[in-house]
Amino acid sequence: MRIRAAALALVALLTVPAACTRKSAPAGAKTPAAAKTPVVPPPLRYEVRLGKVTFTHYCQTCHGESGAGDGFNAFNLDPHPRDLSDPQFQKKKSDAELADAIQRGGAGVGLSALMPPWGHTLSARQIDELVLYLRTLPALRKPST
Amino acid sequence: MPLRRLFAISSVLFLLVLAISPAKNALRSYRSLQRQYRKLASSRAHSLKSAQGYEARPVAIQQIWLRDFENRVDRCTTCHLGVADPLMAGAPRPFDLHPGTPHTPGGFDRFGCTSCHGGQGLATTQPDAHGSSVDAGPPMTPPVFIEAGCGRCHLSDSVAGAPVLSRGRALIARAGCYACHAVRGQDAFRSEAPPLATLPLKTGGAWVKRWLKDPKSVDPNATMPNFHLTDQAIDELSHFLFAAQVPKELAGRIEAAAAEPPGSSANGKKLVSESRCITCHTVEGKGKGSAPELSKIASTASRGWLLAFLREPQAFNPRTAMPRYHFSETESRDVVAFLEDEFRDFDAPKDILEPLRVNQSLAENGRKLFRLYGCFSCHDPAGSGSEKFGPELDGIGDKRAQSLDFGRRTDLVRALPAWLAAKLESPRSFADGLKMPSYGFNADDSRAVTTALLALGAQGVPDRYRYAPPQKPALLPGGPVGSLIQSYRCLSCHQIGDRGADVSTAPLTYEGSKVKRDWLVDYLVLSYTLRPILEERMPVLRMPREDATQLADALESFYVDPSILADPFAGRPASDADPAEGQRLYVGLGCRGCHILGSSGGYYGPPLTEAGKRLKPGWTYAWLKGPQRWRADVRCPDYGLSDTDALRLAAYLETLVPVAPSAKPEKAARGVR
Amino acid sequence: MADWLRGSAVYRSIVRHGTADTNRNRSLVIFENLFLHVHPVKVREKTLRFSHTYWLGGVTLVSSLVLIATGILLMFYYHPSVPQAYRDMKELNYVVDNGLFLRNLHRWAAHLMVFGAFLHMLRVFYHRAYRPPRQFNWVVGIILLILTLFLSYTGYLLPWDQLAFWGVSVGTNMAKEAPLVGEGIRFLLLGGNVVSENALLRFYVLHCVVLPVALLLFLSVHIWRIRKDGGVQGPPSDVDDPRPEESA
Amino acid sequence: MSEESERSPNPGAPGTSRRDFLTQIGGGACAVAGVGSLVVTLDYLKPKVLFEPPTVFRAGSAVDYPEGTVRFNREQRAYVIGGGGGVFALSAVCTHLGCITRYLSDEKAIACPCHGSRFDLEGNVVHGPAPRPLPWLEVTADAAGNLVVDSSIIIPHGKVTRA
Amino acid sequence: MSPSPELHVVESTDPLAVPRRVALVRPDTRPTVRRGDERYVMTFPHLIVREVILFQAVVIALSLAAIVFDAPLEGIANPIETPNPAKAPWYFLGLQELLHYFPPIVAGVLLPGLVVLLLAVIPYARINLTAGPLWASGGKRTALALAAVTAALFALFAVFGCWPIAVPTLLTAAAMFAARGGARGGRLRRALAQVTLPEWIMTWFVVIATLLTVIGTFFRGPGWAFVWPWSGAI
Repeated sequence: MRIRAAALALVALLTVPAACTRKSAPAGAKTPAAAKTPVVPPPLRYEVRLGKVTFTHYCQTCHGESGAGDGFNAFNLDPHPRDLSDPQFQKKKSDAELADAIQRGGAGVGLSALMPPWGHTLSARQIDELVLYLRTLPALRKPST
Repeated sequence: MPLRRLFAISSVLFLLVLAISPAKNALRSYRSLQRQYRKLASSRAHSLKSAQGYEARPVAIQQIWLRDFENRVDRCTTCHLGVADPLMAGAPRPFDLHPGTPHTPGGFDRFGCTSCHGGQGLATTQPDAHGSSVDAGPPMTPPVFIEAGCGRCHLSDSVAGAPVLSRGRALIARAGCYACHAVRGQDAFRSEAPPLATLPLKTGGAWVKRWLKDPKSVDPNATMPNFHLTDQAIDELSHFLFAAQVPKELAGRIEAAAAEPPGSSANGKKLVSESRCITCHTVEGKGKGSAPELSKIASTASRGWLLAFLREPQAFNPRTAMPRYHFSETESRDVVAFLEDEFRDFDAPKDILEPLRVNQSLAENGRKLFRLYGCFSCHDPAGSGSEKFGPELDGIGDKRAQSLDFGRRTDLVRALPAWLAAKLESPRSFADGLKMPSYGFNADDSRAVTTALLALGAQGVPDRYRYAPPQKPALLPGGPVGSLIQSYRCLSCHQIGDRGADVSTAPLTYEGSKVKRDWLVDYLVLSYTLRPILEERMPVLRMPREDATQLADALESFYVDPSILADPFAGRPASDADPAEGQRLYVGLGCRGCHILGSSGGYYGPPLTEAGKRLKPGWTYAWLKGPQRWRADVRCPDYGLSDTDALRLAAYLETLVPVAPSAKPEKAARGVR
Repeated sequence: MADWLRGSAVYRSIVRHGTADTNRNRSLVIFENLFLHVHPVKVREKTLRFSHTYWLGGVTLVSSLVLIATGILLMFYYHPSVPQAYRDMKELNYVVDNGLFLRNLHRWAAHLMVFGAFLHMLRVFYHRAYRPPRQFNWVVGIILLILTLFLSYTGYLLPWDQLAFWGVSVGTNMAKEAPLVGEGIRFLLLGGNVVSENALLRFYVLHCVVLPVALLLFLSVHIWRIRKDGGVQGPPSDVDDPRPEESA
Repeated sequence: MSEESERSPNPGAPGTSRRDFLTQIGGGACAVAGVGSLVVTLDYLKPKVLFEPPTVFRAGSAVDYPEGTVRFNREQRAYVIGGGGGVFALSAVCTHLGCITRYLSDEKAIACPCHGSRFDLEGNVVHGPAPRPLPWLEVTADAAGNLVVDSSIIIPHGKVTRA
Repeated sequence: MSPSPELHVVESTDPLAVPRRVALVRPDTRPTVRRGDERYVMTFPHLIVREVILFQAVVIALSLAAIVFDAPLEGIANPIETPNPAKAPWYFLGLQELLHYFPPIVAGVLLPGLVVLLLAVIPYARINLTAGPLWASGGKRTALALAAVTAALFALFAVFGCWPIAVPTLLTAAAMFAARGGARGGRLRRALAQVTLPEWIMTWFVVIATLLTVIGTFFRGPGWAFVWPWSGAI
């Protein structure tokens, strides 16, 4: 008799959490998915991906991961690195101007010399890819603000 | 039916049926695509003449014939007509311009299409060319694995511009796949796994059983995979391992060390932090290194073993990356005392280090299991003979899906990448009796490894297409200098030529041309932080001064680069090169953005406060003329300086000597955090 | 137009009789034509019935004609050398206009010919058409059957794909088991000990020259004998049919 | 089909025209099928892709061809010659019967081994059975002086390319 | 053949032949006796047009097959990678199936050689020429011999485990016994009763050959193991 009672209790114990999980699982599965969707950035084109690699390697230390000018080396720099994800700034500058600034550096375009010229380090194609990537930065910025 | 009517009907049918094939042929899809392309391109053309040129193009099969590249024929351009035409940038799919890569658009006539993308170049129908139909030729490589194509020709471990492939190759090497699987060019591979001879004196039966159950749960840095052993198999293997004969000499050392009096934990803490163990080891997950996790080391290894190991690691594992620290007897006792006090698994059972009492019959079964699972491949490679334990991996990238054994995995897509990914994720799920262990790769790792595997083609590409970066000769002297380099394991972090690991940013190949000898001696005796942002720092090896001098002399005389001038100023005093102008350049170029000089400057490059004491002017000059020549991915930009300017800067840096050569190490020694 | 054509000297030098509207001209059609000449001018009406022969010999013959025509065309694009042979299959498939159709036609016609020859043999057996005076033609038929099998088998290797290679490997290994001569035959057939480029060339020559010539030779004998032995032979109830006269 | 109609074809019988019509349809269809097969066969025999060496080849840089340099390109059967203040290319195929000529460096002449024709370095016939001079091939040079020869285009004699 | 063969006198049984004729024939020649007014037709167009239609029909059928089904083409031959199963062309699969049961010398050489030889001698064997129904001559001895041969053959094939031959052997023998005395039975049995011994043997052979070929083609998977055709392992 006692054995049977124990078995019943055991069965009850096992079924209760099972029932709970069955109920909660779909709901739980739904919410993170719904929350996630806007965060996932759109897949980048091949050239843009290459640009991103270049950005991460050479620019991120000062301009920061999102281009906001908050790289870990930025606090040393005066003037502060440019916020590249600023839509206003992006609107103002043409692709050629951006490429020129990368190529000749701050000093070359009459700005701070702390932005070095990359024309001897990066190929013209890499710079073009970089510009393409820079153009995607404002879009990436939105969800965080 | 009257004969004549039958004849008429059958003749007409005959005509109709015979006409089907020519009709089908006339309606092949590439023809209409080419007509569409003509229309699209001529509408996009900038001039009437070029539009007419497009209109006049005949409808015909296009092909790229690469006689010297495996006699490849790629007809992809029959439909993908705009791949090399800048006019077609952004056009709809089959007609769009190929994205720019190192080999495109300039290299179509050298590389074709299938060399990177796979698929069947000979085909002129989409399902067959893309390999999407069941019994078509080889399928295209899915875009996520596209770097597999790079790996067919680029044979080096690390391929610039192919990060996934490079990572995959590194993971394969680290996981020790080559120990069991033969791969062309990897015959010399040896796993770093330790020999197991001293195991009975190192640890206890409970620990070994835990480890065999799942190495990664014991140490997240473990390279040993999970063999999914049954409890009985674990038991038998443990008995086999504890039945091993410990070499007398080592056993003596361990026992003697165990008998030594305990040291001072406080001093040990200081020493550990100075020694920068976390350059290689992690402590509770902190640190970038991949050497064993230290936070529970005292519950892994006995005190005697730890002490003996610390004093001469290479005696225990000749392939270990661990350098020999020249701690004094007392100091090493202090270090171990600290480890015993702090780095202990307090949840572990008391008897975790109790040796196992060996049962001979279980041990005998264990010996069979040791062979059965190929444990010898990593732990005792000498005993494995020349035969590799697992099937060879050469050509796996060209395996056709039909020839793969999917076994029970009916859930998988019948394609090679899916098969490989599933093999890596749960190798035993295909059939019973499989032996391959699982490595716990995450999705990214698995993708990288799959990419590297897909790069292993059945045949090597022709020599003309094979590319390995030029081999940098590695000068490894024998004699006393060689044994110093060996015992300090310089190659665990530094590169010499192409040998050694890439942990340090300072390869030793031309170190003699780069730094001044006297500085180097001091640095070797008591190293300090050069680059504040790096976590991997030169450990304080407690090197005796005579060792340091000997090493510095050897570097000074052997490890030089002839293209670095010993004296860039051509015999004149450095001040002639106008260091004041150099200082102005230093400011004008914005060097301070990255380099610390005195009390200000960026936090990125190495500090230049005492550049004059450290660096040889010839090196400074050579570096300024093109940093990327010395380290391809260095972030220091190439300013395109003229010779004069570079010389001026070098002269300026030569003037930077520390005012008061005070002891820096206190500030730098941050060691374990 | 048609009348003018028929009236021209050239047409009349080729077709030496008038339109087939009289029995004389109909006879002339048979007399004057090399290829129709194997037929008698008149045939027994009974032999035209489907159940008489099921047209199985005819089906086999037509398949062989289709095979010869398509085979010659395929030879234009085929190189019997090792990587190229397989690639030529792909070329037929993807580049050559109607190439795949011809290859398919060749393949299915080959199967039909083997199948048709088997059925034809069975039909002849059950109709007891092997009886004298047809016993010789029966033997010729058996030879033709074997030739057909060999033709089909040698052609099997030519695409040089996995199916071909292993089919032939398995087949030649069966031949190896013959006592005394087996090894030798296999060595001769393959031009070596393994299926290699030599084997491909040998199979090619056998398939395209030696066996077709032999087949045509025996086929001529076979068809000529049918005529000489009194036309096609039907089911056993016809056993006692009279021997037809050659001409009415 | 009855026995009588076969023996005495009767032009006035009602079945005749229909039978002729059927015969014509059958015969016509066969004829169309025959002619069509012939056309399709001819189309089949026409190769759709070619595996021939390209007629355009790179001949190095103009600086490699000082006055009097003669280089023979075996695969393209052409000489690339520095002369006349620039570079030009000559076909190496003898205009007589198509043998491949040889350049005799000590005599500064091009000779055909088959029937003894001789040409000077501009391709003109010096003597021998050759009826015409060796044709000149188109040479183009880009800004950097890299030469490209197209052996499928024949240009008039004397049109030297200057880099 | 003996130089002076014995002559038999045979009466023509044809009731239409008036007056009755007597023909002298040798036992190995078939009497061809005119049976009366056979209907003859002109070869052209009757036979020729039929032949053309036959040609067209075969070409139409083949063309349709060629359009609908592509000839198989697998990967390029790879001497290292044996597909599993490695199969010969379909007309050899019966042989390959035999190889599965018998030693190679028997299955690869002896049996096929024997079959070809038997086929070739068919028209020269007396039993084929006389061609009487199997049970024509009473038959106790025939029945005994038949049972003995069947038992022997069945035992032989059963020893080798070759059921695709052993079972049809039994079935054929059963059919043969069923034909015994069938002259008074239904239509089927009457027809069976007319079947001669060579025809029984040929039928037996055809059934076996077909069965072996079908098994080899459709029922053999990796390792020449028996599989169902719909399991997708062929």
